[in-house]
Formats: sequence, C-alpha cells, structure tokens
Amino acid sequence: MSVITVLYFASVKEKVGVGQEQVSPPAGISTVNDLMDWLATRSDGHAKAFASRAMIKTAVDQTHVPPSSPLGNATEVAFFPPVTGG
Amino acid sequence: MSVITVLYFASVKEKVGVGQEQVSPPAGISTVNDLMDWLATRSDGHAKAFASRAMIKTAVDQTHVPPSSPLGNATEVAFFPPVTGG
Amino acid sequence: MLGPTVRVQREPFDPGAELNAFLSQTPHAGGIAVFVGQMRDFRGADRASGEPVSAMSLEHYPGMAERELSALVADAQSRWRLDGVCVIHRTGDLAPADPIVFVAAASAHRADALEACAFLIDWLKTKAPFWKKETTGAGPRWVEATSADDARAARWDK
Amino acid sequence: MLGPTVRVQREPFDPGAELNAFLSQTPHAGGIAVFVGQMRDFRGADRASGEPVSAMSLEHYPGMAERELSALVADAQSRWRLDGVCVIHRTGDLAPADPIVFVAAASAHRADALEACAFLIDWLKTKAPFWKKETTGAGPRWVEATSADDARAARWDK
Repeated sequence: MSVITVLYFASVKEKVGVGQEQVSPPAGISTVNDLMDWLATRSDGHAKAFASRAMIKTAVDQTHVPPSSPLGNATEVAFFPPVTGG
Repeated sequence: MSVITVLYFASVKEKVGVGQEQVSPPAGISTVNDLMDWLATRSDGHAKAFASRAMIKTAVDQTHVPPSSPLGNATEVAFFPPVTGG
Repeated sequence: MLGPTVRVQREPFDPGAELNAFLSQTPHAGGIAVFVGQMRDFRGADRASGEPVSAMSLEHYPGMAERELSALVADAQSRWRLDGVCVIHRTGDLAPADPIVFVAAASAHRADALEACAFLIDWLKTKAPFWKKETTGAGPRWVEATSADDARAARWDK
Repeated sequence: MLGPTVRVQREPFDPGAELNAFLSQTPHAGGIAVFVGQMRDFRGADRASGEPVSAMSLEHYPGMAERELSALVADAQSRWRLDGVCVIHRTGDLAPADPIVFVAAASAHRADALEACAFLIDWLKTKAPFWKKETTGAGPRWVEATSADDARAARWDK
C-alpha cells in the first residue's frame, strides 16, 4: 500500500501529539477501522487517542465516511472528534 | 349610543371615498356586523365597500375582532382588506 | 437586556446598520436570526414569468400597527427564551430592492432565535395592519393576501 | 446572480457589512434570512447558571472545511429556489461576542429563505469540520457536541 497522510484534529490531535504524519500501513489494512487498529499500536498517545473509538469521526480524502469504509486508494485520512463549529 | 370614529384602509378606503368619519349609529346597532349593515346604507361608495363582506377585516379599538363581535363602548372601529405587509 | 425595538417608519433604514446595532445590544446571545423583506420588482412565483413592478406604496393603520407588532413581539417572548427582539417596518413610497421589513431575534441557543424570527415574520404578514399597493404596467393595484401566508402563520397556532 | 459565497477566515468579519454586501447581490429577492452565531461568554443553558467563558479558539480542517461548506450550499440550492447563499466562518482566536459564523439565504419567497438558512446552520453544526475550545476558570477545554444539534440536523434528512 502506498503512503497515506494521516491528519488529527482537536482532542484527537492533542492525544496523539502530532497533527499530521505520513504512514505506510502493512498489507491487510483495508478499512478505516483497520487503520485505526494499526495506528493505535504506534505510541501511547495513539493508543489513548483511539481508545474511545465511538467518539472518533473519520474522513477519507476530505469526505466524511463511516469507520467500516474501505481505504481504497486514499491519500489523506483524518481522525477527529464530533464537530462543534457554527 | 355615543359617537364612533370609523376608519377605512386600503381598497376599502378607496371604495368608501374617505379614510375616516365620525358616526352616531341608531339604537339597535350592537355588533360590528350591524354597523357594517348600517354604514352600507350611507352612500354608493359605502355600499360598494361592504358588498364583499367576506373580504373585510375588522378591528375594534385597534384589536382584530370577528364581525360578530359586540361594539360595546367602542370608540374606534376600522374596516380593511386582509393585510399584506412584511 | 434592553427592551424590544418596534419601529414603524416612513424613512428608509439600513439593514446592515440595524443588524450591527442589534448585535451590540445582545452581546451574550449565541445565535441571532434575522429576516429582511425587500421590495420585489415582480409579481408572481418568479421573475422570469412575473409581471414587472416599478414602484410600491405601503399604507398602514397608525397606532394599531405599532400595537400589533408589539403584541407579536410579546407573544414571541412568551414562547421562546430571547435576549432581544427587533422589528422595523417601512411605510410610504418604496422603490425596487428597498428594505421593507427587518425582524431580528437573539437567544442563547439558535433554535429559539430561528423559530422566533420565522414566527414573527409569518404572523406579521397576516396580522400587522399594512397594505401594499404595487405599480405595474397596468397601473397601481392593491396586493392580495395569499392563502400560503395564512397557512404559514397557522403553523404557529397554539 | 453571482455564485454562492463560502469563506473560512482567520480575520474578523463585520456582520452588518456582510449583510449589506449580500443584499446588494440579491436585488430581486423578496426575502433574505440570516443567521449570525457569536461567541458566548458562558457555557450551559443560560448565563445565570452557566460557567463563564473568557476566550475561544476555533480549529478547522483546512480544505475539507471549505469543501464541506460548499457541499452544504449546493445541497441547499437543490432543495430550495435561492437567489443567493453566503456562508462565512471564523477560525483562530475569538473574544466574547465576536461573530463566529454568518449564514444568509435569499429567495423570491420567504419560506425558501428561512428554511434554507435554518438548514445550513443546522447541518453546518454537525458536518463542517470545526472544533471549539473554550477557556474557563478551569482552563481551556474542547466543547463537546450535543445530541440536540444532531436532532436538529436530522430534521432535514431526506
């Protein structure tokens, strides 16, 4: 699988400790859920960020998707809490 | 019965020919409907104004009322078409 | 909080200036909903099929117009938690695109502001004693009330 | 008609100036509905019982925020007949009473404008990637999404 830019926002970013990273997930990582499982193993911060999975929203290539979505040829995947703008 | 100020607005005013008049209705004029019946006899313009009774709205002392309302001690009665502001 | 603003005036008003004045009076509101009605240059469903309108004259019932608007504002204040309300209505001669009416409602929470604003303009349209006369190619003519306006107002009947 | 306006900006904006600019672009509209969200100086249901808030910081997802707002505008345009739409959203550091969001919708008829405006702010609140962090006496804290916002947005689900 090619390189994916992973973005974190708001409380998710604070837990992970960075706002952005480039990752190359191993074979078998085919859905957003798979990606979260794998990212959670990268550091204590990642583990903490992905612990409350129900509170994390996901976007693939800047479009909201459910976590069961396939990654396909995604180049940008974002994780963030429920939005609170407006 | 004492003197009542009668006001006409918009198309009703144009038909009656005046915007305002002081009237002293005879005994027996006890409701807004009675007043309309009596006013309609005052001139051809009045008759024309009150011909399409369903299209006339009424206010007694600056409050919307149905035509069956008693006049009571009203000092100001207004007749006008359905409102079209805003 | 200042009391509500209700104005019926022959002079033109500036919607942007009115909005900023209203906002300055409601600094603790989270949501402010506003409706501006302006003079349309056509009659009917849309401009393409409508009859051109070149001028408008707005008659009102002095005294009752202010009373009725104040009563609508009081009703809105009893239905929703509002930080402020403002209703301004023009009378007299208007040109196309002139602002006719300005309604604003402010609240801690947006649902109250949005609903109060819609309520105020819907009820104003069916209760406040104003009458529009439009000038078209066929001359001046009184605007007729619509059943759609009655239906929208009826949604708010308790 | 000009295309819709969608702006995400760090700079403050002037709601009155934005309203007048929008009105000048929609001279044939009969009704213009506007919503202004401004920074509240308290958390909770009302100011009397709420926790004071002294500052706010608004984070957003650059790129997706603009895309999502444009998609909401396109959706509104497909649901209602609109003469114009404008959405402006602040980011960065805000002070109490600063305008956060400005939404405007113009139409020949007021029902379309009022409904489109309510739709836009309701959906913006649940879909546009912005996050508020409020500073209270206990320090900065992320604002949590509310089920009331979800419920309001769900009213518009087709």
